[in-house]
Amino acid sequence: MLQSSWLIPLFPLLSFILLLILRKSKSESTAWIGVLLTGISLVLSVGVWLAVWQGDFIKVEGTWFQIGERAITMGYEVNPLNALMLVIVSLVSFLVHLYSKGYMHGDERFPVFFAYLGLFSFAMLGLVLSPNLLQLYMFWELVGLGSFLLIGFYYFKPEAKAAAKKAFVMTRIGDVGLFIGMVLLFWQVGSFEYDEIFASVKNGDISSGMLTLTALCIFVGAIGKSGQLPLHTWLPDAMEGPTPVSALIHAATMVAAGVYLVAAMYPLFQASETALTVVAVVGGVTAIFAASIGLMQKDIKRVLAYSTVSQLGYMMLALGASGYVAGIFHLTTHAFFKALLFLAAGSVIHAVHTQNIEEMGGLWKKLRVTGPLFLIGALAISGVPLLSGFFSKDEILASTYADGKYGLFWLAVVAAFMTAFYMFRLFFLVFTGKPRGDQSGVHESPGVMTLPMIVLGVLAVVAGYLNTTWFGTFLSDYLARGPVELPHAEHHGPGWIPIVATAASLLGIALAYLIYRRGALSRDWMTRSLPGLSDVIYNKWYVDEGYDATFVKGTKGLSKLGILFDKYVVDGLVAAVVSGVQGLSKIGSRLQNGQVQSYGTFAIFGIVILLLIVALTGGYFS
Amino acid sequence: MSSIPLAAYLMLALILFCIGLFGALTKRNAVIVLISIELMLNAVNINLVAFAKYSINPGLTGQIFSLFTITVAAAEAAVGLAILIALYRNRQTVNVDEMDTMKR
Amino acid sequence: MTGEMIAFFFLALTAIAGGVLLINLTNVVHMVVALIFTFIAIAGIYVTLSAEFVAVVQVLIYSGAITIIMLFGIMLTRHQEKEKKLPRLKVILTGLAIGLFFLIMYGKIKDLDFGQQNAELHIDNTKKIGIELYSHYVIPFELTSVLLLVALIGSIILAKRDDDEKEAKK
Amino acid sequence: MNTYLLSILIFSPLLGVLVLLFTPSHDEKSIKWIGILGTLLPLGTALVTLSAFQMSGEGLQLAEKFQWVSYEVFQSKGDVSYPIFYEVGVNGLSMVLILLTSVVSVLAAIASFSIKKDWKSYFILFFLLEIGMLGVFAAQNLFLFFIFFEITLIPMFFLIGRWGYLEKEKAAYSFLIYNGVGSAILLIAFVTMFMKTGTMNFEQLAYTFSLPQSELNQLNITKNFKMGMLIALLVAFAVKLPVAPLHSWMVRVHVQAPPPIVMIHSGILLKIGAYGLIVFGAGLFPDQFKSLAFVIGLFGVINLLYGAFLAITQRDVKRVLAYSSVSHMGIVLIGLASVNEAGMTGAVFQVVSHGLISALLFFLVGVLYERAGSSNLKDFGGVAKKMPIFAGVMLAGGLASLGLPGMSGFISEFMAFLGLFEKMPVLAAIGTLGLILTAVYVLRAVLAITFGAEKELPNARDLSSTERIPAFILLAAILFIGIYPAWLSDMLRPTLDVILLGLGG
Repeated sequence: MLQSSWLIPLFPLLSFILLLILRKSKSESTAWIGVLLTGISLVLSVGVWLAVWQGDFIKVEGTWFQIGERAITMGYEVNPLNALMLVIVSLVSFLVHLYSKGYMHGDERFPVFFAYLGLFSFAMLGLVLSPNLLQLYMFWELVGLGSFLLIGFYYFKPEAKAAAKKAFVMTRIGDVGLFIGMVLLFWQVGSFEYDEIFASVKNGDISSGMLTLTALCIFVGAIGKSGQLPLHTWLPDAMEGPTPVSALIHAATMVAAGVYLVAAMYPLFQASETALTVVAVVGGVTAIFAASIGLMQKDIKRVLAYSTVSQLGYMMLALGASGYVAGIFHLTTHAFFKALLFLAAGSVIHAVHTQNIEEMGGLWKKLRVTGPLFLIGALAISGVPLLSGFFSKDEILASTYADGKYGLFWLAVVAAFMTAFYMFRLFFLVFTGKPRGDQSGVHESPGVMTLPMIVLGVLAVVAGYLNTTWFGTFLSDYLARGPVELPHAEHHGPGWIPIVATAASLLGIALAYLIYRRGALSRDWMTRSLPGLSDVIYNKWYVDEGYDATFVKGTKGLSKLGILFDKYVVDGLVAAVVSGVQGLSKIGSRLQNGQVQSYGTFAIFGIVILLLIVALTGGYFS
Repeated sequence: MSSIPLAAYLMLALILFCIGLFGALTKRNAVIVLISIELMLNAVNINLVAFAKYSINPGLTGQIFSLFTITVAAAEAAVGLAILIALYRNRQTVNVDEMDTMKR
Repeated sequence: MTGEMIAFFFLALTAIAGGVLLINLTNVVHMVVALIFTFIAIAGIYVTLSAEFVAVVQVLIYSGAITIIMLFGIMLTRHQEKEKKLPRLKVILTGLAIGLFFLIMYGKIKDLDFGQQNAELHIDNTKKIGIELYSHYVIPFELTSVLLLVALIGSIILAKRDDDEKEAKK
Repeated sequence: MNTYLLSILIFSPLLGVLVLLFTPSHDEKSIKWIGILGTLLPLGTALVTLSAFQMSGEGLQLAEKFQWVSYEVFQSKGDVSYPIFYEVGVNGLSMVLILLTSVVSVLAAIASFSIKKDWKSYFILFFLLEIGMLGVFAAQNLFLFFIFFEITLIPMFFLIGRWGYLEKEKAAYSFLIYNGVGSAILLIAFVTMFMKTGTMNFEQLAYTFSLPQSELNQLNITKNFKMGMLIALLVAFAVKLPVAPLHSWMVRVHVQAPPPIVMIHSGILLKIGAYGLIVFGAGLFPDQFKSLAFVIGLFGVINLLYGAFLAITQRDVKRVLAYSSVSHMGIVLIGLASVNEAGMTGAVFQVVSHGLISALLFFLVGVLYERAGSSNLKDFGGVAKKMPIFAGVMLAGGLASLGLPGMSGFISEFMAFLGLFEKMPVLAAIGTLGLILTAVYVLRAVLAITFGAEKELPNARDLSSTERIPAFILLAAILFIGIYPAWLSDMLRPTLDVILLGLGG
């Protein structure tokens, strides 16, 4: 089973190639090619996962090319961490393929969409299977390409074009960080292999300053991909893509790649206390920052997008606070419930053809399947007990507390409260109350769309039992078999932590209920009481505007300056030389007055000068 | 044996050459310019003849060469004058500084 | 001071005086006449250099033929009697260059002496030249005749009025 | 057969010239076909050469050597004769570049279908240009190198000046003048080296210059002399490459020359600069090259960033690509400056990769210009709707240009930076800013054309089947090198090893 794990990414690649060839086909059954091929990948992934669960690992590598004596290798590796990722990715990918069959119905470029999905799945699976940093980096960029293509799928929309460009460039900034970190590590270790890097970290071959530097550089890559502060702005904009794409890429898989990267390189981070602290702080701040923006957004997908950013912040916080298992655990559960939420949101959008929550309302009765599933997702993400989110979030809080990062702990609690609030604000506004828009012709989505949602709904409920103090810590036992040495045995904070977390989320739900269902509190009480703050939050803390004013304008300004420099200094110098030569030649041509006597005079001058030289130097013969 | 040193002849030739050159470059009348050139040729001839007498390998070569030079000078004078007359017929002038067709 | 020396100085002075007059006279005809003195003086110089034949040729060609041609040339072309002077600056510059040239050459030749003389040059000078011309130098000599012929025809054609021109004038 | 293989290869385009001379000049169709067939001949010969070439073989292969010119010099010791040979040969590096030349030439000839006038003289000049390019890479002595180097200039001048766009004459003159100055410096350097050493052969020169200083003193070669020679060579090739302050001619040429010629120019001619830097700079004066490495690296980073910054706000897609060439040539310099295996390999990879990528992109721009009569970004939008294949290839080319893994651009960027990070990490870190900027300007230009609201194009046809051939071949080559770089790196390694041995790295 494990030997054939290299096949897993190839099936989606095949799907990409086949569908690209069939791109002109009008038949929507082309989707089945994609579904089938990712289905095979899923089956294989599950098989691999089961094998790993039994304790088999594999690492196969071959030389890709050589630089001098150093061989750059390519291959594949299966360990507990990436086997888990394989399953998550191929599962979500498979479900999204299925869902898209319904969602993309009637689109002109139907096969192309599935081709892009295939490309993305290929890249993501390849990323997960990579045994070394370089290969990871390559797939890392290809994943970005897939994301770029899918965000820009509606290429004729200027917003989609801008969003695709922004996503690519912003993640590229992070990628460059990863690139620098990777190359620096290479010159320290002499290899891109994880094993060798970890070995030299362990042996203390790398100075601590260099360790911190490389870890931080690599973390910059994770920041870019996972939409952490300050490179988060592309992720909400990425919602311009079709909704299944948002579920696949911008909720469950690609954005989690940053978390995966930090987890995969965990020994490096562990070796540097500073790096871990930075990870934790960035994660914690992002969690609350994005959650605060989520409170005020009006676009259903944007709310979910900020929620994703916030949840990814949680994962980073966990990893930074030595909660390795907690981070991975949350990654897993989040993949399920966030994908579910996005697919449900897609189903809503599919039904009402708008993304503005102000124009929805009262959809509970019309969307009999979507509604409850959305509720499950919302409950799960809010951390209501017994659903998956509760367990993973609890573990994150516990590990943060145990790591002594109390400030971040309370930030996380507040973020949990906010999460619950905005999720239920969304729920109540969309599904309850009176319809606020035109809802004629609203109907439930077809079976190909609801089926994946149901699967995810089930998983969103049960995934939490992978790792609980009550039934057993399967996940942490499983991950402990991997190459990464788990930090100090899973800490279980004081017993009051779950209670605080539950209280925070219930409080959030209650507040949302009071405001948006009951109307007990005026909806705009916050806007009225704190106009300045709410304005800032509504405008996403003006981060985009800030970037625009500084980096974008700055770059453009520099560019304009460069053009002026090019025009006036570089070309000016050339022009100066040219006019100098022209002036000289003008003088020369004035001497050509056509009079033989003048020419003779010049000739005499020339002879005299030559003779002078000969007379003074003694000439050739003397 | 002559008592006059070689340098004396060479000096005379040099002076005449310089006078001829000056005349050729500064006179405006084309005829005078031609004649100045003849003077320069004459100065050269003096050199040739002088070297025929005062030299390491004495012989008649210098004198014979001066004869050739004189012949060529005569031919040159004839052709030069012919050109001059043709030019005069076209331009009604023999002033050298008005002859600047080379410029165009 | 030998008589030879006296003769040389006299001839040299005449030649230079002729040249200086050429530069300084204003009348064109006078200039040419001044130059006749120079040419004849140069012929004398040739004699002191034991080149009797060349001296005779010099008198014949220069003092005779060329000067006469030049005089004809002057008379055939209308010109201002008074030679107009060129811009002073140009004259000075040219003079300066030539002066410099003179000085350099002077420095180089003033002490030149090979210490040998050809004492037998004057014996049968004309005969020896004749023998040489018809033996060793026969090809250049014949070429000279071609050159003269070409020059003759060339000058005639150049100086001849074009027939078309004549008709046009009529 | 193999004895004269290289000479046959170099002069094989002459056959095309010969046939063209007997073709009536109004017969457009057969001239164009002869043009394509005529470039196929060198390609075929190049492939034969490749098969005769031993991949792992060290040193020169398929060498030919005949005495050509000889002259004696009068010296006090007696007459010394200086023979000049006709000598050609290939090593891994030149083999790669010869292949690149022959492939790009064929594709440019196919792209020349869009040429509108004077096909006959166009293709004759085109063939002469190809002879020059092939010869430059095969030449094994300075004299021959210089002659072929000059042969490329003259046809290029006419090709730009006669078949270009609006300001073609100006572009042609600035091309000629800049390159003329470069050649003059080159000539002076070559002659000086010849004077001092009495040989023009690359290997002998390298051997002579590597002698210990005590022996060099007898030849009157000092350290300063070597440094001076190196700087002269660097300046000469910097004009060709071009390096930042000397780039304006290249931008002008890229904007004004006809697209097939720009394919050749940016695909191959610019690479002569890089080739020269490697063979003459690093190959002949390794110690001095090493001491100048920082300056070269600095110029590389300046080139990279300067080109990128200027490309960001250009309005004409051709100018964007021109500045992107400036920027990408910076990566070549960065690779060279790192003076290690990774960097050197990266530089050569970048040479090949940029050759393919820029050929592809300029080809597409040519197609676009033919359709719309404009290359201003403002005039385009949503081209993907009417021309999906075009848009796809364009996007792929753009992504290759910004260094997407799986395409050749990534390998070269990666290796060049890998090299530089070992020697000058800070400079390299500043240089990585260029990677971000590259993404910005490439996406801006490509997306402005293909994405967005559709704008009216008078003549929007997708790529025709003749146009698809070059586009797909180039794309396939880009992907091939990107996925299987070992093919290229194995071929290059023996050659680069020799150079690196001299550099002591």
